Amino acid sequence: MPADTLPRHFRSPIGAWFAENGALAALVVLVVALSLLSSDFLSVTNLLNVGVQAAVTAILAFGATFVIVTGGIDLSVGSVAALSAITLAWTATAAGVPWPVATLVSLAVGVACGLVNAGLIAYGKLPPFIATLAMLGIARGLALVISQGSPIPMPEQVAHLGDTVGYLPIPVIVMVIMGVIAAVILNRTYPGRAMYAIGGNAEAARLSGINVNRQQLVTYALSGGFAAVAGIVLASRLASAQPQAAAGYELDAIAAVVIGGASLSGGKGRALGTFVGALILAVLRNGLNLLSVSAFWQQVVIGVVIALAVLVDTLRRRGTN
Amino acid sequence: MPADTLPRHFRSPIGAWFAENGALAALVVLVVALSLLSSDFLSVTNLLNVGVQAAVTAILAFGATFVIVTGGIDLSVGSVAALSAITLAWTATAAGVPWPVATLVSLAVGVACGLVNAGLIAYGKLPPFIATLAMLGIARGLALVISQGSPIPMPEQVAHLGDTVGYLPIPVIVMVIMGVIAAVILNRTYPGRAMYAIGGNAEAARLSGINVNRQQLVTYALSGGFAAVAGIVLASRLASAQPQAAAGYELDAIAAVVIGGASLSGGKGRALGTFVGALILAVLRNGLNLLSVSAFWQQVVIGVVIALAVLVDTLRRRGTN
Amino acid sequence: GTSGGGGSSGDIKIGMSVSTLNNPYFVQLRDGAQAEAAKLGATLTVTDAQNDASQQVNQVQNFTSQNMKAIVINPVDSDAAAPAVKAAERVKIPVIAADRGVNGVEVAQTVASDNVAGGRLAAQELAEQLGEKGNVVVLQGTPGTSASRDRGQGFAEGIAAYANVKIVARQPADFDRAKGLDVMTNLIQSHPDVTGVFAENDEMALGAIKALGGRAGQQVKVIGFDGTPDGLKAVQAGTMAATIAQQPRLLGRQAVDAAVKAAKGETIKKTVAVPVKVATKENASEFQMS
Amino acid sequence: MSKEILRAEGLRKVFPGVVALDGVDLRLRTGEVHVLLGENGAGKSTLIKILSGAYHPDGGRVLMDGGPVALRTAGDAQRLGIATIYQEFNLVPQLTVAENLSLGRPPRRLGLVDPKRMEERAIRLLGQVGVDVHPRTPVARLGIARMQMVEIAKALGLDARVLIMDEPTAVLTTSEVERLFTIVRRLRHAGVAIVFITHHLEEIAEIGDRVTVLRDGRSVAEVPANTPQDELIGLMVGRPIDQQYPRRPSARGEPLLRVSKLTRGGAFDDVSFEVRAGEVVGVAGLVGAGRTEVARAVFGADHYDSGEVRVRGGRLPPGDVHAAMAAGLGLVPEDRKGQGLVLGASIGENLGLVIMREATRAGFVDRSRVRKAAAEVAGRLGIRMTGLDQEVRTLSGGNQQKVVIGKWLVADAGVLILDEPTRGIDVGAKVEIYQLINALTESGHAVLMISSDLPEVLGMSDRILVMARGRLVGELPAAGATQDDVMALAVTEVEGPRAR
Ligand SMILES: Nc1ncnc2c1ncn2[C@@H]1O[C@H](COP(=O)(O)OP(=O)(O)OP(=O)(O)O)[C@@H](O)[C@H]1O
Ligand SMILES: Nc1ncnc2c1ncn2[C@@H]1O[C@H](COP(=O)(O)OP(=O)(O)OP(=O)(O)O)[C@@H](O)[C@H]1O
Ligand SMILES: O[C@@H]1[C@H](O)[C@H](O)CO[C@H]1O
Ligand SMILES: [Mg+2]
Ligand SMILES: [Mg+2]
Repeated sequence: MPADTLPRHFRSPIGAWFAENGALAALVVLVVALSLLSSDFLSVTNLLNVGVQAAVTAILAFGATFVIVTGGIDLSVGSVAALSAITLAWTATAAGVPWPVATLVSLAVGVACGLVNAGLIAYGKLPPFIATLAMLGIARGLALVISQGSPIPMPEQVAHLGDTVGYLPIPVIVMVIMGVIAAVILNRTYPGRAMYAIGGNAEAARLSGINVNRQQLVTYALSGGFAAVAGIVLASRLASAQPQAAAGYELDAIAAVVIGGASLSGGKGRALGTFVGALILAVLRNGLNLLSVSAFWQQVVIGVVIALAVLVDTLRRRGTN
Repeated sequence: MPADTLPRHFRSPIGAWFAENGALAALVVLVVALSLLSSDFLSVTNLLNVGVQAAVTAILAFGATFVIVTGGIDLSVGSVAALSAITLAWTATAAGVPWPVATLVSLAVGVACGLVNAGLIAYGKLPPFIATLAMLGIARGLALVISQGSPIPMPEQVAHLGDTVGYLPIPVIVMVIMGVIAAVILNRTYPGRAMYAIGGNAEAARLSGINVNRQQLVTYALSGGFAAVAGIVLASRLASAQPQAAAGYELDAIAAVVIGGASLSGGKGRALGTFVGALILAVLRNGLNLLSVSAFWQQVVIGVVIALAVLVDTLRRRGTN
Repeated sequence: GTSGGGGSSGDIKIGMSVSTLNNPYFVQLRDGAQAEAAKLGATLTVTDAQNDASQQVNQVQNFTSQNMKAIVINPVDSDAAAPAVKAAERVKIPVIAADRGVNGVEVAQTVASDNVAGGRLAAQELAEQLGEKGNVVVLQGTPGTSASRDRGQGFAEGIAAYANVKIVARQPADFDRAKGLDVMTNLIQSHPDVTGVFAENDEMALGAIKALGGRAGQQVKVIGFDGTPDGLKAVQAGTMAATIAQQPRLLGRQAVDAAVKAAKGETIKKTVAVPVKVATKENASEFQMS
Repeated sequence: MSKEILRAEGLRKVFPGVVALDGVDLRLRTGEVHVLLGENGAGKSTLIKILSGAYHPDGGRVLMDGGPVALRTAGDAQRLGIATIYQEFNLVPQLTVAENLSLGRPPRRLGLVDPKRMEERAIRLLGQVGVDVHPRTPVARLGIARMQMVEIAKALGLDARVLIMDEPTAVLTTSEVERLFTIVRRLRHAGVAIVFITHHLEEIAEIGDRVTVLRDGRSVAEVPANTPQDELIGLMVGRPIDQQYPRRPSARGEPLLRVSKLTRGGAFDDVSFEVRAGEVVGVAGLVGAGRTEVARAVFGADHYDSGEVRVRGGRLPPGDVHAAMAAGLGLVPEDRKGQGLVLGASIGENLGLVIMREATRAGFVDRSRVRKAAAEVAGRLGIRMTGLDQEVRTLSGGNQQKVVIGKWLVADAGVLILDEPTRGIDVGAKVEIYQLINALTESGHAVLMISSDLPEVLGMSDRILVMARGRLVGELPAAGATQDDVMALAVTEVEGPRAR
């Protein structure tokens, strides 16, 4: 096949990578702008801070990527994160369970929440929005019930997850590991490939022998499990599990996925894009703090920059096509 | 044409109505259950209270219905409601503009926010989730900036919108009027029909000569306008425009639309269904208060009932088909 | 409905709408209220307005449908609570305002700690601990809430008296511990010379202390607000320099006590000021009892 | 001679990686049926999308009545009197037939949409095309053939001067094609200029006046419609095709698929048949006879009430696609866009979908194995593409169909159910697919072929089953059977589960 009939982006792998990760351009612009505006921004410490601050959103967003790739949505991730963390802290503290067991229980709770979501969606035929909105309330309520509304200290051994190893903050390490896991699942495993097929055309996927219901169970369970990890990381950073932790984070997580190039109608999305999306949000918040933007204006600026970031991407894409 | 080739639901209009408004069954069950559980529930006063309590969500949700029918989403409605109310109160109070003008300005602000959303979506090709998430921050931020973070008293004449006429609370009247307007727009106007076409198959709509971009402008402008009305009603009930008003209401509004039978993938949805959806949410909150369910458990119960309500609907539908 | 009046409080139904239970401070307020109701033998129904003024109006409306004999309202917003209170008083149900006042209507009693005064106290205490000079960062609560507004205002007024204490940054962390941690981490980058922090509640203060690590209580003095159990623990540990303790349990007790009296038709004082007190390492243990 | 109404000059259209049109001319006269002929991917649909305002050309121009026109939107074209029936359906499934027929131009009274007049218009248009559907039926409930008739009715409703039809007959059965041709003749008589795309060569002489042949994005000839088929084929594919239906019967073996008394209320009743190794069994019938329903039920895509399906003697659990696939069944569905393809995914991914599970070890998909299998099949089918990574969405219709069939070649299904397998496929490619069917049966596979293309059923089957109203009404040996024999059975008046 003659080379000149090839779409341009097939030619160079780096070009392809950039073309498919348009959010990256926005991130680069943002980083350059902030480096110029604030002398404090471009230090190793600050960049590591940004990494730490991105970690929880990014981990939630990796989980949300699975769901969004299938064309679903998971509004419950913030609440599930809080419930998982509270479960860990409570079983380890009040129930006196050894911390490794408590951690497993906590992860199991996250996965269980995901399975309930998926059950309602796959077998109850509830729209994902409704099933996970219900879970948003249920998980948050349970977190409050278990904790009686008060923070519970995290077991010390787990709270080390909030520390640093040498210079590297552990939340950043966990984020990278979860990102790699997400990327491998999406790209290389059967459930991952099935997610794309289901999101692209669920009926065609079913007629190709994919058990759509079962794969949805896997998808939402993963989302719940990732939320649990995010919740544990968050609580470790604070050394305390808060019933109200991560409230509203679902919108940030979904935004990160969409900024990263996924489509809410399914079939598209990548772990790397999501990572970039989460970084954009974290860089933005960090930058506004460094620049001492007033509280009232911050929300305006964040809104404008999110819109611009994605606009840069869509315009660039239109330009090359 | 022989009658027996007609799909079953064409035969009886009442059956058709019930079949298409499945949420109604859930609402009826809920009302019966609450009447049995609480002697305070089924009084005229309480039912009017429920009406008042549903009003703001319902009006927001009517606006959201337009957007969801086109397959879009509007996360900004809560913030836009707050911004519009603050604008009204501020122009009437601080800027000394006569209240009717202030009201028009406030509605214009709502519509303008919608137009910006639509502009970003139609011309900037932003996903609606991102465009309206950006607007969520921008409108909220502007409300804070204008009000300097403090509530502003509503002009007295407008605040009467929070009163009652005889026994009838005005918010209920406004809700009904907005509902009728929404139903007429959706069923009987060109933009309304175009919304269904766009949501069902945007490409087909375009190829049938529908100016999709222009209709998106109309759609989001309506959503913004309805949000402004909701914001004014809300502020009137409180006699004060609050910069933080209606925060998080977007999820309630969307939930009402989806409970009412719309699909987030577009092409489906009715004003009546949305109304029922908003009532379900209001009845639920009211009932839990009357039953003195503990605050922490309330979120759990609300979640469970929302899931059940929609489950009743989908199972019923599966049973008849 | 229930029979009214009577000497016993056994059949007195009281409704209480709390602004939010997503904060330990209000959980304590509720606990105090419940303890007092149990002691007096009244039935107390608590609802959570989730920081939404209109949901609070709904809840007060619902209390009137339930024929509550008295209502305790812990306003989400002092201005926005007025219509709800009016509606209750129209049907002759006495309303007690707890923790925050209600503007524009007269309530049967206001049991409150003064947030503006608390802000001023925080300024004084911080200035003193800093030796009347230093660079201060303010962690603001959710923008637009009255608690944030009033405390910020009081603190600004108070700190103005100290020419050498400078506010170098004001950033919102939404009353949230995790946000307090992140925002403080960022502010340390741009203001490495910070020596004092005023956080508009203990949750954010605890986040800031995490961010400061070993510097908290040493080079940097952090002052919180509320006197939550975790906050007081930090004060005792020396990582938090002080917290403006509000004695929420006492507030809750007092409010229910007044509500029961009002329901019985007894006359009660228009205002009861529950003092806000500076809790420092020296006196912190006293507050944990309340 | 009638006058020229529309002219395209030197049209050029480039997609990323593909030059779809590279200098195309078209001259259209009033009162003519102008056939566009070309292989899959030759650029026919692209050309008409430019004429309908859906695409903007990268070069060249369009003239109407001698003057250049700007076709920026579909609305522009409609206002100029150009109506288009696209190859892919452009109906809104959630809306009713009546709504779809008035899409974008609902009748209004006092500014409000007038549902009564809308319904009247629908009844009138549906009457014109002679299809019995209730105007208030949601389009999603229609079978594909009825959808096509609704599309035709919708275009007629525009009262256009130029009517463009992109493969309207691909999904129609003989009787509907007849009805369509009657309408076309009437319009031609009324002076409407018609552009007609088809891969059924016999239709050209029957309905056409002139033919423009496209090859690789260029217009290579303009010839009268009565040009002999061989010559047309030569112009189109650049080589002759000896035999259009090259069926080579193979040795019959064991029954591989055995369906007994399959019944689902309202859809089909008491359907029993078997397909043996080496056999091609054709299934004919009118549209709506229930063939698709039976095929889907056999494959486990839908449930059934009673009866059983056995593959190589083993009974299949109902409603279990995976079990059916594991037993060696494959289904090429009739609706490639809705059921056959993940349009947003690449060719490679679509082809690999059905073997993904097999190629999975410990949860990991062996992607190079999947890719190799996909590449092999793509090559065998001669799919016209830039590479395996091209999005299926951007393939021409016929090439998309090849991908759907290709999936099951990759899976090496022992019993292949083909529902309208050559819909929209050009003559050359059709023959390739027929050769493929031959190869399959020669290697002991069995094929069940549902087709509304009677010459195809007659030419490629060994036996023909005929369905009417959800019942199997007869069986014919293919040898010696004629179209009339099949039609006679297909219109049998039986008491079936589906009324017409
Ligand atoms: N949107 C698009 N993006 C990229 N390539 C496209 C797009 N649309 C069409 N093409 C390519 O343009 C060429 C012409 O396609 P077109 O659909 O016009 O063919 P056609 O003659 O209608 O074929 P068929 O008979 O199969 O319908 C094909 O190679 C096709 O893959
Ligand atoms: N006469 C009818 N009665 C009820 N439903 C019908 C009828 N005709 C078509 N349908 C519906 O249309 C869909 C399929 O339509 P289609 O015209 O393809 O029929 P079919 O059953 O697939 O027949 P065939 O494949 O033989 O053409 C089915 O889902 C069926 O519900
Ligand atoms: O008064 C309260 C508390 O101080 C709390 O910490 C945050 O919300 C405020 O409204
Ligand atoms: Mg084509
Ligand atoms: Mg069929």
